[in-house]
Amino acid sequence: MNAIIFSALAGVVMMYSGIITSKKTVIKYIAAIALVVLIAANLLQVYGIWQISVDTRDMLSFEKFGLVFNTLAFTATLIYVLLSGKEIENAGVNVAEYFALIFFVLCGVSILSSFNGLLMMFLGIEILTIPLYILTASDKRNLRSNEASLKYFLMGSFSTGIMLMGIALVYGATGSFALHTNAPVALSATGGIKASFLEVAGMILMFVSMAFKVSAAPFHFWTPDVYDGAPGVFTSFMATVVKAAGFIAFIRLFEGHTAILGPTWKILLAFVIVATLLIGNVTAVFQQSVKRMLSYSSIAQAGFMLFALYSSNDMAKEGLLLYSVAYSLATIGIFAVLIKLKDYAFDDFNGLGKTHPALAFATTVCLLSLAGIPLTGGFFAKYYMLASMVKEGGPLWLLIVAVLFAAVSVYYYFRVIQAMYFKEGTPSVQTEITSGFKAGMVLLAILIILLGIAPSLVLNLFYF
Amino acid sequence: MNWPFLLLDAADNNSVANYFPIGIQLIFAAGFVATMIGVSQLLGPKRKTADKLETFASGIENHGDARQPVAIKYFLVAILFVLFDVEVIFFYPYAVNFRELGWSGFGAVLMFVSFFLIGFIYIIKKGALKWED
Amino acid sequence: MPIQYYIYLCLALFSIGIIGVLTRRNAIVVFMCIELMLNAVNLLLVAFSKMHHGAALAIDSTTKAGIDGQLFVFFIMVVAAAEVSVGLAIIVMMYRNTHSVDINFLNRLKN
Amino acid sequence: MSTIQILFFFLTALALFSAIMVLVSKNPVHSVLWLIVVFFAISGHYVLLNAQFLAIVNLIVYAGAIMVLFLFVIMLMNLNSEAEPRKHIWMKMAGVISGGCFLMVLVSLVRQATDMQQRTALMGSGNVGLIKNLGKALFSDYVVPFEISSVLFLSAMVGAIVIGKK
Amino acid sequence: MSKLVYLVPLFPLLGFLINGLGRKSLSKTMVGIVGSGAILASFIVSLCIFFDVKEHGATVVNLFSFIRTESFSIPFAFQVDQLSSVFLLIITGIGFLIHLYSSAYMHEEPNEHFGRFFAYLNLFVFSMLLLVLGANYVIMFIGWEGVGLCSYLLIGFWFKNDNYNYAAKKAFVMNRIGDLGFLLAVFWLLFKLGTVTYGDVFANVAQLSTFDITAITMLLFVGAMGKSAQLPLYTWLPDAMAGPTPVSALIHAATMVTAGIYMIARSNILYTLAPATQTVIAVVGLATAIFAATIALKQNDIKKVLAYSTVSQLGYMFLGLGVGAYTGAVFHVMTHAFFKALLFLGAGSVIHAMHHEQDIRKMGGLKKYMPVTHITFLLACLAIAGIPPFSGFFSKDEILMAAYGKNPLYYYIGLGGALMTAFYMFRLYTMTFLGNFRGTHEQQHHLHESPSAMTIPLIVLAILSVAGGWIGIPDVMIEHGHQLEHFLAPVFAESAKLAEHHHLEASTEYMFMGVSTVAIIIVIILAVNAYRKYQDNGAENTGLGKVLENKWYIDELYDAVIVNPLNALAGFLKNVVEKSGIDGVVNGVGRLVGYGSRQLRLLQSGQVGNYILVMVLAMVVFVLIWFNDQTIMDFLSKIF
Repeated sequence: MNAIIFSALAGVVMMYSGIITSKKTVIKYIAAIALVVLIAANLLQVYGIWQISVDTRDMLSFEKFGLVFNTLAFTATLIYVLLSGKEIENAGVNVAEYFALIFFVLCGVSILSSFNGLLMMFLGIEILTIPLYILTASDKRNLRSNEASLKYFLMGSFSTGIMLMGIALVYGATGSFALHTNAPVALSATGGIKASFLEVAGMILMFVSMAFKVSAAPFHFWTPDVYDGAPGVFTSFMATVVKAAGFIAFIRLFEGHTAILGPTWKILLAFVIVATLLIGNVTAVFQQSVKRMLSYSSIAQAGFMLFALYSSNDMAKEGLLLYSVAYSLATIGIFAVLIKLKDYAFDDFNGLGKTHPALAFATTVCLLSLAGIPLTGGFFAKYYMLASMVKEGGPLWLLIVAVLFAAVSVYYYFRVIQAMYFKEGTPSVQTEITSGFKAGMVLLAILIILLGIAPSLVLNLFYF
Repeated sequence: MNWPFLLLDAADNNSVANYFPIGIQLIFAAGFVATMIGVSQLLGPKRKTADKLETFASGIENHGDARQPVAIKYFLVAILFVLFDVEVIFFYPYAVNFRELGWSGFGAVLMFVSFFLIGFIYIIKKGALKWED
Repeated sequence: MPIQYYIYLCLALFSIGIIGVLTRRNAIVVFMCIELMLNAVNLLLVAFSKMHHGAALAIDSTTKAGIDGQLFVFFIMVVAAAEVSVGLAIIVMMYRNTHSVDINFLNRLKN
Repeated sequence: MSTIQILFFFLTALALFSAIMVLVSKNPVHSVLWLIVVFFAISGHYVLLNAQFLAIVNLIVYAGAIMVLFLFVIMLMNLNSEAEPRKHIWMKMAGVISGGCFLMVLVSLVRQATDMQQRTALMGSGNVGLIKNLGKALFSDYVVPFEISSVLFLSAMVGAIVIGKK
Repeated sequence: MSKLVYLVPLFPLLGFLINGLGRKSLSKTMVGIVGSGAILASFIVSLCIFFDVKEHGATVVNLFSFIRTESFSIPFAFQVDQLSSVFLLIITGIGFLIHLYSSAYMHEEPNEHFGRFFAYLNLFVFSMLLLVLGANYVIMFIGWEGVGLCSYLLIGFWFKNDNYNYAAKKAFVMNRIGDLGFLLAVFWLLFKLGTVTYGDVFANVAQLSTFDITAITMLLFVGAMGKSAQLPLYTWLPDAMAGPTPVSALIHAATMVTAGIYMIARSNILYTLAPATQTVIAVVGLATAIFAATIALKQNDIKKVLAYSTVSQLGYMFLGLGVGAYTGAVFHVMTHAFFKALLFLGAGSVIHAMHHEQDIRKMGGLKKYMPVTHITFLLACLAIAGIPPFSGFFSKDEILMAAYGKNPLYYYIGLGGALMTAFYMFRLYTMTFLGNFRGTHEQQHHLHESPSAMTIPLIVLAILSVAGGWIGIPDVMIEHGHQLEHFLAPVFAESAKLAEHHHLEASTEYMFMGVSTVAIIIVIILAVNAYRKYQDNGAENTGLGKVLENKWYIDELYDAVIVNPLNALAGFLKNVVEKSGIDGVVNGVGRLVGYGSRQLRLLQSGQVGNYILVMVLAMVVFVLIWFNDQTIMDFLSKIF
């Protein structure tokens, strides 16, 4: 509860910070402080020291898993604000509002990590997405930003409609919005399905809608366009913290239902995973813009995170936490550098290795982590996902496909590394690169490597 | 439910039939308007001239389309109206249960209102409700 | 009323909404069709709520079963209002820049 | 056939017809008006189901506020019926067919759903839909989502300022 | 002592950090001292560990846990046993010499590059040590990927040239293909046994079905094929010559390419239980040995010849693994490390002296200018050719003997390869060091012996190349001769129990040794004769015309029957099979992905309507699939 309340309050504070002061840097520091307070408040609850106790009537349940995720998401946001704060300041006139919206999103994140019923899930998702529509549109004069937000909005509300239909059908079958209920059993003629038809149909619709939110194929279409069109600094946030939260909600929603859904569920999920991996990885190969490449790569990474849903056991949940952190940090790092460049093309990175070796090093570590190269966080994250699937007895061909596409992914990540180190040119750095930023990036890289050497650091939080 | 007892049912609390008088009233109102228009059409004299068919603009010659695009700043006000309109909806069930809910309900509503008030003050400070600038 | 009638009605309205989203090009109309979908869901939820309520009444005359469905509808309406205000703001912004609300022209971002 | 049944079928037909009219009207203003009719029909259904509070809210929020906003926007843009170029015919066909498929699949599913076969919705009576009862539940069991929804409004307000203000 | 094993990889890591961070501020001397010193320190610790293991036997050192949760645990543990300690010595020992050599060889590079180069080298050694020391397949994979990554960085070190760039990428892609196999094997093990720790895996192999074992070993072998450059994944290795010469030496001699051998030797028990895989390995190894040797016959780039020779020698090692001669393979890794490092460093010395000229047609007569390089190079050539009592003889002989025991055909083909090896090595030697100098006058003017930092490693390696084989003298020659085998015996004990023993008569063995030695000597004489008076007349082999003056009828015959067909074959293999076959397939896969990418991009039409249409259709399909699952399951079960 701490997280929800404090993030909402922090949002309010940020709204007014824009009225009190017009200094953008001050606003940024207020946001950073608010984030620190938020993390502290959440940690107090994680360790059971202090919490605002509210009788939620079983609508929210605060478990270790969700609370740890909150901590990780807030920390990632803090890192994001520290690294990309300059760009948020320059994103437009309403800096305070952007921060306020980010805090509202975090409020949605903390609801999604603790909901215990479909009503709270719905509200959480809406609180998460509505600010995102606005952030996507924040570059008002830019037609690409306009278009991205309109697309995002139309498709997002369409998927909300689908989700609501799913919720309604489940409600019809079970008479409750609680997460873990068993519907009256109705056998089909073939005896294949145990649950009520309506419930299963509702679950499918909810699955479709959640798949949309986490951009799993074939519901991923909004992702490249929206991530590409949105201002880079907000894409960074959307592609990381928000996406991870989507997965947390996804797994919370479905983990108790796999029994009802029966074996077909796994087949469908496997199909979705393969399609996601295929589209994400293969389409990323020939992109001309790094930003767009990263949005496809985020689809590809989503394919890996879906394995957590596939196996849906304790190990998968642990792995999902690790994956979220490793993926979020790496993506935030790359975007932090990317948005300092003039354009988003590969060539903009040319020669970065020479002119800014520290930045290039940090970016390389981030890219390696995304590619899943050992000794970076990304390796164990991927390993965890696949191992959890293996433990659950998943099919071998799925494993092969996953590893195969992981190999393909290396290609496009390495294009950036190649541009940085092996190509001549001067990187078109637009914003001034301060030594603080460099230090931050190097620290981030060290953090990622640390995650690759001792992932227990994160996972032990889970078992504290 | 039978036709003759509809009005009797209406006396019974909490049922659809409560709405029967409202329905009758609606029908009567609509019927009255329709009748009046029809009757005036039938009875009134009909003489059509070009001047008569023109839009009446208090004697001034009219020009252009009546549907001029509205200035965009009013739009913001309209949006904010919707938001506050929905807020009022929340008070409706509270008002009905005001006594029973006691202090805890009051606290809840107070919190909600304060959130809205925060929003309202924010909007004012931002100058979103200023019509001229 | 058999609940199936309601389900059919709501599915039909929902599908009409989907068809509208698929066939219309005006962003505002598309958005209206999405609102139609939400309304179909609302009606379905209320019908289910009454179904569960009716079933529970047979056992317990003071039951409040089914009230959650109606409250859910209430929240959907509330959320829809917020969503509409943001959505229309986006559409208006788009219109101010391009003087068009045709979603087929939204193709700067592709491939 | 009882009154309720008659009203049910009348409102159903009205809702479906108006919904289709929303689709086929060339002029967006007409679409809005037809949609308002749909909302009235749905409110009628709420009344039939004795969900009085929702009937009122539906009228106030949807027909009263949201649709007015829609109308306002359309007026603002001065969109005429010709302003919207028609979609490709095959694109339309594809849309109609896939929407139809969706409907067919779900309907056939509902027909097979044995647990829905004998169920009925309680018409006319039942007091859960009354303002008093809903209000009690809203301010006791549902107080958390109630408060949380205010966050949603705040973000919508901020959004309106960010996007709508020059 | 074994507890200190963590120091072995730690020193190179520290060297990497110091050189990497301080590459701008540190002087070249400092960088060299730090870089080489780190490896030297590792070498000293490795020596201690070696003796410790010899004394007290193997242990597993648990350092910490990567992951330790309730459901899952991956310890970070080091396997300290006979096999790893031998590899440690090879890696750190040879690695140190190469580092030392590099400090002189790379001296012309700008300061920053110099630091970066040493940082990469240290990282490379670190990864390799991790690979060898890891006590489970995950750590091995970490090192495995690490060496691939470092080789990418090092090969691309001179990145101004686009070709290097391409080579670096190719090396990486081919390694990735191999890694894929490795990773799948690891997951398969996890899938079947629930563990990837060596001790547990090897203890529980009995639980695996024959199919599982075969599949796992095959997949692991695919990994080895990529890393150790076997057919068809070998083309990156010759291309990797783009990197600076010490890197080539490091890749070819001490580290990277031996990773595959190590891995299979480490998993020997699995392979012993999978005879089908063993046969595949033997055949692939043999084919690679012959194939690469044939190509090497015609190469004119000094480094390319050595590169193909490495591929060929690796083929022998795999042959050894395939026929169950694990000790022999490890032995050959060791001796090969000595003489191949020597050859590369010698070549580097030549290239250094020739001002980056690598074409042997433009060399010749370097004997008198570079005496140390010449002598050491000659010794290395003798060693690789397999002349007793040089080191290569013993190791190659052991492998070939074991191959004979398995299938005499292996032996004969292998011997053919050995003859070719002798031929091309001496062709290389003769064209480089004998005859007249064929380069420009300016080059001739500047010819000089390399500095002592370069020659000292050469001398040390030369001594090792000569004497290194003496720890593995076969038992038939002297009593308790094969000390290496006795030392390694515990590692291969399980396999030895299962494997069938072929004991050759001592007399047979002597006969084979004699025959092969004589044949090799004849080939060497032929090669020296054929190329001693080589003149670069533009066209190739016309130099033979002068040889014909000697009226050696046999030369003519030899020319017509052997040299020309072999040259043609070499050209064919190089140009057709390698370029359009293997590279073609690799490029084809790339093109396929590219094509798919372009097609998939069209799906992203930018139209919201289309997007939603696909969503709706997918939804319909999902519902249909779900509610017809029985039918679909039946259908699927029919397909699979």
